[in-house]
Amino acid sequence: MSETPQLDELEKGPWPSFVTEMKRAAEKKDSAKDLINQLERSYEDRVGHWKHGGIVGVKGYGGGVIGRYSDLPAEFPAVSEFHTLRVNQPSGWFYTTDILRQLCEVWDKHGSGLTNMHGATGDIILLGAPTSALQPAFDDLAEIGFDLGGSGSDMRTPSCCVGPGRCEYACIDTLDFLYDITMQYQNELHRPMFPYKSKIKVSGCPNDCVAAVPRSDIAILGTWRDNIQVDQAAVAQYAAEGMDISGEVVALCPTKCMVYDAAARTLTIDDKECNRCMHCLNLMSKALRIGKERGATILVGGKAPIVHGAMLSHVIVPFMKLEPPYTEFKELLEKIWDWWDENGKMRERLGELINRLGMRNFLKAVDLEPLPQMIKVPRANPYYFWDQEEVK
Amino acid sequence: MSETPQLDELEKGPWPSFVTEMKRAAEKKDSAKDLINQLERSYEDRVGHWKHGGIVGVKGYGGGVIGRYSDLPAEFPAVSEFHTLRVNQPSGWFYTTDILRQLCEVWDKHGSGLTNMHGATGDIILLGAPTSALQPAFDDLAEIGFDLGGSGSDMRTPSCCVGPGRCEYACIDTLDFLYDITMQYQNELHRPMFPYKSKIKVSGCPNDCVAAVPRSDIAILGTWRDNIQVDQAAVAQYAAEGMDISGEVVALCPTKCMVYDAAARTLTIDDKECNRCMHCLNLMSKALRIGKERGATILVGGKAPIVHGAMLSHVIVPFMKLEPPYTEFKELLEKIWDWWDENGKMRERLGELINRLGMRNFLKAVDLEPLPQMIKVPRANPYYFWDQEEVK
Amino acid sequence: MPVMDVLGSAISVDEDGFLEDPDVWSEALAEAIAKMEDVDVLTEDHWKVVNYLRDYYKQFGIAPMIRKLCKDTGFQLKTIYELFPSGPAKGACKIAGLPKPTGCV
Amino acid sequence: MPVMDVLGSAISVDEDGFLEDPDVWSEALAEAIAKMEDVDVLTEDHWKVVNYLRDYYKQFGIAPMIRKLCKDTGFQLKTIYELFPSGPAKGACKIAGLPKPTGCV
Amino acid sequence: MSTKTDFGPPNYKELLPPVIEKNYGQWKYHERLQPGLLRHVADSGDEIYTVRVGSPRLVSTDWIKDMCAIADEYCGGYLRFTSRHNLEFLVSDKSKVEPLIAHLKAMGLPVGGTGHAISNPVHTQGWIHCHTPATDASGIVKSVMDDLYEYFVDMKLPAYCRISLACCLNMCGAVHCSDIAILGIHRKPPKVNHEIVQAKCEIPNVIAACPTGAIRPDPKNKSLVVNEDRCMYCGNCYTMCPGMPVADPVGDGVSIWVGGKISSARTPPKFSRLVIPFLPNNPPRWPEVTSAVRNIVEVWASHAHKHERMGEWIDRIGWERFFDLSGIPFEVQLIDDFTMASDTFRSTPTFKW
Amino acid sequence: MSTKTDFGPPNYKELLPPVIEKNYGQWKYHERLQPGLLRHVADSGDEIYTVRVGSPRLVSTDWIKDMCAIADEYCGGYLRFTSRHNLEFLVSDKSKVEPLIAHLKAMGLPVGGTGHAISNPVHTQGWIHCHTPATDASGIVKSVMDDLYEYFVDMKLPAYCRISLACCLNMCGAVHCSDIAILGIHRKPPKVNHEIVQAKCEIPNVIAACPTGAIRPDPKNKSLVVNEDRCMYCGNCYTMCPGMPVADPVGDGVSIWVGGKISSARTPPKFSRLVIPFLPNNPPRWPEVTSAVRNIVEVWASHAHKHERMGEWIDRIGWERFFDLSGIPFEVQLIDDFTMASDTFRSTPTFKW
Ligand code: SRM
Ligand code: SRM
Ligand code: SRM
Ligand code: SRM
Ligand code: SF4
Ligand code: SF4
Ligand code: SF4
Ligand code: SF4
Ligand code: SF4
Ligand code: SF4
Ligand code: SF4
Ligand code: SF4
Repeated sequence: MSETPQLDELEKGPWPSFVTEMKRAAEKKDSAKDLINQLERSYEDRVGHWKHGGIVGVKGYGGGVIGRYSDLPAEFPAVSEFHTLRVNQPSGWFYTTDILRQLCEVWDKHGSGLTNMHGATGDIILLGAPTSALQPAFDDLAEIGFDLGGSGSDMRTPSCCVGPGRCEYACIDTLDFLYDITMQYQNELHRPMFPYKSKIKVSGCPNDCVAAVPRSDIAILGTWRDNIQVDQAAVAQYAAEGMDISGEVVALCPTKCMVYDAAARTLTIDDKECNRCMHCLNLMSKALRIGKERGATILVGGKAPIVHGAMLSHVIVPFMKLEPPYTEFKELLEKIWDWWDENGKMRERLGELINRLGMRNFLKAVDLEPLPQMIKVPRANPYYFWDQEEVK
Repeated sequence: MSETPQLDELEKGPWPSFVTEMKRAAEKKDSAKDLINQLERSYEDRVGHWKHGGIVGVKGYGGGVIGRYSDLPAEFPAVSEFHTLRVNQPSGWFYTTDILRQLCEVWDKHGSGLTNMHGATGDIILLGAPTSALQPAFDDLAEIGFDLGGSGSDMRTPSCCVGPGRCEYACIDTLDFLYDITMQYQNELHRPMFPYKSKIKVSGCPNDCVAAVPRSDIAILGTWRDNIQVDQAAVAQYAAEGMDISGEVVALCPTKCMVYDAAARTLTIDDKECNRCMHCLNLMSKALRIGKERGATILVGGKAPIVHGAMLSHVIVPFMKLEPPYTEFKELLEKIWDWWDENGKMRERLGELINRLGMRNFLKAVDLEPLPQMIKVPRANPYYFWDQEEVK
Repeated sequence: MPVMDVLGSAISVDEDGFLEDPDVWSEALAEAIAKMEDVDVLTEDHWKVVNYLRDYYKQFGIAPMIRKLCKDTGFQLKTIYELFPSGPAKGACKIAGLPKPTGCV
Repeated sequence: MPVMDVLGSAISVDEDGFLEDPDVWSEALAEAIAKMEDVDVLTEDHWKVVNYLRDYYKQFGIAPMIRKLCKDTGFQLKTIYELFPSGPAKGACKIAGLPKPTGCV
Repeated sequence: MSTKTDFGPPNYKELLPPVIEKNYGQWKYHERLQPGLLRHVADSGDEIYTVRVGSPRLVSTDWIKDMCAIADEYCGGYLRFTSRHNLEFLVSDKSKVEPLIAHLKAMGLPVGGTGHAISNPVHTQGWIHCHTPATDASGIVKSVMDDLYEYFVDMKLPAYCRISLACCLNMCGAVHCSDIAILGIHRKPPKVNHEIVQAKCEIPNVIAACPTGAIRPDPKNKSLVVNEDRCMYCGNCYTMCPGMPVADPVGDGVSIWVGGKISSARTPPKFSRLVIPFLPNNPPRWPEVTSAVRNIVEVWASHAHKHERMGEWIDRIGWERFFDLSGIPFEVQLIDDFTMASDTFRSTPTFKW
Repeated sequence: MSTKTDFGPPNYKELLPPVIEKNYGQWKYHERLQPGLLRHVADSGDEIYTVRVGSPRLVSTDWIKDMCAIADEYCGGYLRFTSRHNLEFLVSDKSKVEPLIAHLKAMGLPVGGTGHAISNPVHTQGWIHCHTPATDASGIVKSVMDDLYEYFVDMKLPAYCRISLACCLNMCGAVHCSDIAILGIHRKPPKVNHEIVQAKCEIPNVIAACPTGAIRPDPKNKSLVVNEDRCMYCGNCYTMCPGMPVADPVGDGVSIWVGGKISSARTPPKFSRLVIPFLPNNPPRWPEVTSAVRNIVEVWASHAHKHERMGEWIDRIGWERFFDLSGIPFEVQLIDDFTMASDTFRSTPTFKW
């Protein structure tokens, strides 16, 4: 009889099975085998079997490795040390088979042969190696050109959507921008020295395919400042093909800034009132195209719920041109980090600090003018501060 | 030259002038005259000239009088003591000329001859009398059947809309209900013993003409549970008179539960989806009528911004029949007061206490089941408590 | 500043008759203030309330909430008003020499 | 529980090599731990960091944030990594005998 | 004489006009025949006419008696006040409606305030009778209504527009849900008067009263210290303690809030939102305030759809567009920084330029 | 050997298929030809086909190598992963599209996840590799996707439906803006292990970590005390200190949240909201969870308008109607009681019965 009856159940069914994958790795690696066994135990016990914490790493870096020790090392000795390497993915998760095979080789040599492609932050997660294998694994990764990503109180591995690589909505060059800032801030990525983690995510347009707004301290979203480009012939074509332009497009436009002339089969957009929500472009990508004056909206402060409740990033720069060498962005980023670094308490994310000290202090510190685009609504409470210098 | 050049300016213009009124009173009363003079001084100085606080009253009552002393008693001796009597208005602010004249007589005898008809809570405000006049004034008021209203940490003078007195939308008998509870809770009105003030306001329907939701700790709003009564002949009549029923009524229905058949001139309402916002009834009062199964929605917790920001009252009972002797309501009210009394800190309003201890504790204490009608949205944070008894 | 003539000496009080200087309070003074608040004699029950208020104030720096006063003294609010017709704040606190209450009793 | 063999005696450490009992820390022990963290000799600069960490911990009950460490010792982060190749948390704190940092350095 | 207590207000039943008594709760519909004139019709076919008149609220007994005389002449001695302090003449005899209105107009009284009008501003005491005001109430209301008179006596606005005023953050006018709210504000921290604090204040209560925790005890002095950087001048400490005055001729003034509503018609109640953080106290006519209010009314009136309240209009067009159309500069004070301020921040790149 | 550091990730430029290099940033439009198959057309007229395949995310190197072999055969050796951990084969040669899809299907791989589908659930480590989980991640995801398979390989839903899972309140899956979020929760306060706290914890940090202020110092013991009534089991204290374990076989389980979204299409991003406070950990297949999720998907799918995301649908019909239609009981835990909870209370009598 199988030793892992519960996990075996999870090999059934149409969706590809992680258990099958673990078993494949287990054929070659004891650690993968013990991982299965320990997981089966967790399924029996209904609790995890990892100890608290773990600080391990490679030379010269303060992050990039997550330490993990089994709390049943006697029973599952091959996972008594089972650390994870976070490896910085290439922009947009593009790979050649060549480079991927090299990666597999390194991991087959040093680790469990198990990975997450990818982690929720975007890294390649190399799952499980003993302490002694960490430095050698890193050295071999370096050899094939893969560096570590972030962990701890550093800049976390930034990520971006496919953007200009394969998307007609990309208002900014997400791939290049990501690569550029990743290279520029290698020190911030590898040597934790902030109050807490700092995440950057870059989406080419308001569709936000990389979930920057809810999931990053600093979210960069492409946008445009002029008019949506309308190809009326293509509009007519959609109509001819039977699309319900009034019902599916115009009626769902949140600003009601579109008019469709069903007789003439033309679409008119009052671009001044358009908020660039993408809905119409999403539905009619052949007929509608993003504007020509492109750039990014910068939002900050997004994060998960702990400690004060989840936050979404919020607008601090409605529009910024984003062209190499991205100086304007970098200057802003550094001002933001400086202020946070100077004022943040231990484990206080940027958004929490802004809430604690107030947007006005933040804006002042990073030299930004208050603008109505920064808010959904003005304050409803009368508790606002005056610069006593101004009150004379 | 006039001694009050600034106030004189406020006698000009088409809107009736309070300065003119003060001058009329000043012809008979020194205190009114000194009030004008002190106010002119405030207009010069741009600050008020009343001292802090004041505790005065009449025998047997803990509230109903607001003490006020001039901070320039030497200059304006007639307002050195200038207290306000809050007099409980009749339900719906209905008066006969007879009873009003009697009131005027009492006030001409004992006070400044100035009043607010009415105060923001709803009382008749008799503005300005010296300490020595308070008891005699009260005694004379009692003689003509006017009792004092609330002040301090008591039940404040409740108020209600005109309701069944002159409104086709009244789902409850606001006037009778108000009179009944005012009479029932005379002790709570006159002898402050709560943690802070407690306000009750009663509107006959969701139009909330007495601003119960934002302005009272306990708001009672009429509503119905069955269908809007539609008189199709009257609908057709409106159409015939040129009303744009599609544009003004149907298009603005927030639940989109109405269909207007322009050809047949008939209106159909999917009452299950109607949220009783009143918009259609407001516009077509001849054609649409409130349902027949009437009662009230009870909301609690409304208040002004100090200390934690303004709050609107929120639903705790979606529907309660409200018929004399209003036992169900009174039982609930007493449970609410008891809980608040037991748990409230000094100067903590009901809404603030609910926020501090949590709705679930409140609901439990007052024996109400949680219902989705109580919330706009469920919680977005994962910080919820479990009864450890339930976790076994 | 108004003064109150008590037992021959002039005591400063505010317009509402509350002591300007809480330290001048004495039992005799309390008796004198009481008269002005329609309390002819301070009985044992009155003193129970007055002493409770003074003790509470000494300990917490504030006057108690009325509910607490009732609970701790065992008097119903009705009784408090019988004892002090002008009520716990204007009557009892004043007699007890407390500062003028702003939020509570 | 893993043990570390230092100067002949067995010292309990956790899997990451942090002391199980902070009270057993000594300068000699620090030297021994240092070797395992790729620090051959503890120079004056090393001691400056180690002592700073110990003092800070004694005073506040926590390890300092890195920024504070840099500011207060005058070392740039780069220098800290030169001194302690495995970094301030895994290297310096361990040598200083602090509890395993969870949030900070 | 042993005082009678707890007898309560007069019983409304004795104060209702006969037609109301008869048709109580049996009203069928209403019409707004002209500004200030309502006609309510009962199931029985009976009708009652209401003529609404603006009142300065702060009135003399003489004014009340004047109104009584009119009510006797046209209404059989019945009248009422509204929740916004207007006076309503309740006319049972149709033939008296026109003469009544003529009479009132001749007296110079504003007949109106019904329907899509600007009704009487709810307001408060101000320098007339309160100890914490940052501005006057009646003076501003008079100035504003002189200026907006045309909107009271007509029904030419897109929807209801409720203006309210409160003279300090206590917000007795409960202005927090008004289409336009005028709110008196202080802008300087309290100047602690230690002598008064020592003698007259319940120190723990004062500390607890501060919304931002700006007050700490100063046990040495048996007094209090204000952390001025954390104070936002709400005056709640002064409410609790005469030793913490906040009023100041230069610091005090007026702020303007817009977009609130109370009724649930179409959309639920909304809070008003700050749009102008400060205008100076400039008595007797507060010209900065009257022109700011008029500007807001007019921008709304010329852009909103029919039945669209101020807040509904702004929700449709977006706040950025409101600032654009109104020409009101966007200032940093408008950005929330109280508890959970981030809920008011814009978490999307979808906005208008 | 002196280690090389700070050299960064591979340069994406060297990893792009030639057709992308050539048409970089010059894409004109896309089409969804069938579930899992996208066609992007460039201004130049060039086109690229993308075939999307569901992945278990936790994969062996063998799996990666298998995929590489396929990519070599059909895609010239180019492939990518998506932000939701699907694998995308980038096909430049149109004639290889059909054979590729046939090949993948023959291997049993799910081709789909595009458009109005349920794409791959973003998820986390669970019992596989984390120290704070309240549930497993991969096991639930596998069970849920087995059950919802039909929605991955088809595009028959009204709109996008994003399911995410996080195994504790840290929410590494950032599930807080998902159409359906599955969140592991603890339900018991930490059991303080004083010995560990004394030896291993930075006490001030632990105290500061508690969102509700439930932890006080216990200076006598040099340890900590938890006020259990104020604890809501977030586990943040455990993150800071091994002496505060919260995991428990009975206490731990799963909660369900709905209505969040990330994109700004039509409506701004929204948070997910709690609808089922607790379902037990019932491995290996968590049947309570899979059926709860399916119910929600189906109720939405059968009631929403086209293009209407879960949250948009609920906003239109109201939460009370959501509970009604879904048959999910409304429990007291769903009512907010964190900071500023009152913002989530209903301040209007307008709701549906
Ligand atoms: C591996 C990964 C989950 C996964 O399976 O994909 C992960 C795993 C852990 N996360 Fe995370 N987080 C991961 C992405 C996230 C995300 C999503 C994102 O980045 O988009 C979030 C939410 C976004 C955010 O940062 O707010 C996230 C929010 C957290 C938090 C809460 C942070 C907060 O401010 O609220 C913690 C707690 C902490 O840092 O102490 C945390 C902590 C952790 C720790 C280190 C556990 C701990 O308390 O020390 C987990 C290690 C697990 C392990 O043993 O490997 N993780 N974590 C993700 C990183 C992979 C990668 O590098 O690609
Ligand atoms: C007279 C009146 C304003 C008016 O001109 O109409 C008024 C006047 C005062 N109010 Fe008020 N409030 C008046 C209605 C209100 C309302 C409106 C309402 O009741 O609908 C509110 C907002 C609703 C609410 O209660 O939240 C209101 C919220 C306050 C507050 C803030 C309470 C809070 O919890 O935030 C205070 C401060 C306090 O109680 O210490 C306050 C305090 C005061 C005091 C007693 C000043 C003080 O700090 O001691 C004012 C006395 C002025 C005077 O000298 O006469 N007043 N007060 C209103 C009572 C007249 C009446 O009885 O009819
Ligand atoms: C007399 C009065 C009740 C009372 O007991 O005193 C009253 C009476 C009527 N109200 Fe009102 N409302 C009265 C204060 C209010 C208030 C409270 C306030 O302004 O502080 C509100 C909430 C305002 C807000 O939302 O900010 C109010 C919101 C309404 C509405 C909803 C309007 C909207 O679309 O938002 C209606 C419906 C309508 O008029 O279409 C309404 C409808 C009515 C009707 C038509 C009801 C009826 O059939 O008799 C009455 C005549 C309205 C008119 O003025 O044209 N009444 N009404 C109050 C007159 C105040 C005044 O003098 O101006
Ligand atoms: C490949 C990927 C980007 C990447 O760099 O990896 C991607 C690619 C595309 N997205 Fe996306 N989106 C991707 C994640 C996302 C995410 C992030 C997420 O789910 O975590 C979102 C936000 C989801 C949300 O709101 O919760 C996202 C929201 C959209 C939307 C807006 C949908 C809506 O109506 O709310 C569109 C527009 C559309 O499809 O109509 C879109 C459109 C597209 C288009 C059509 C863009 C284009 O022209 O190429 C791409 C194909 C869509 C498709 O799957 O049919 N993409 N897209 C991601 C694929 C994830 C997956 O494997 O399923
Ligand atoms: S975020 Fe915009 S640009 Fe980026 S992949 Fe999605 S739709 Fe394309
Ligand atoms: S992008 Fe959005 S707002 Fe702009 S026209 Fe299209 S649908 Fe309307
Ligand atoms: S609240 Fe309703 S019932 Fe009362 S007066 Fe207004 S419209 Fe009529
Ligand atoms: S009351 Fe409101 S929701 Fe109901 S049908 Fe009328 S307009 Fe629609
Ligand atoms: S708003 Fe403030 S100043 Fe005005 S009456 Fe009320 S408490 Fe007094
Ligand atoms: S004015 Fe308000 S914020 Fe300032 S100290 Fe006083 S209570 Fe605190
Ligand atoms: S969500 Fe919690 S349990 Fe799951 S990986 Fe993240 S930190 Fe660990
Ligand atoms: S589990 Fe969370 S709420 Fe409970 S004590 Fe720990 S940190 Fe506080």
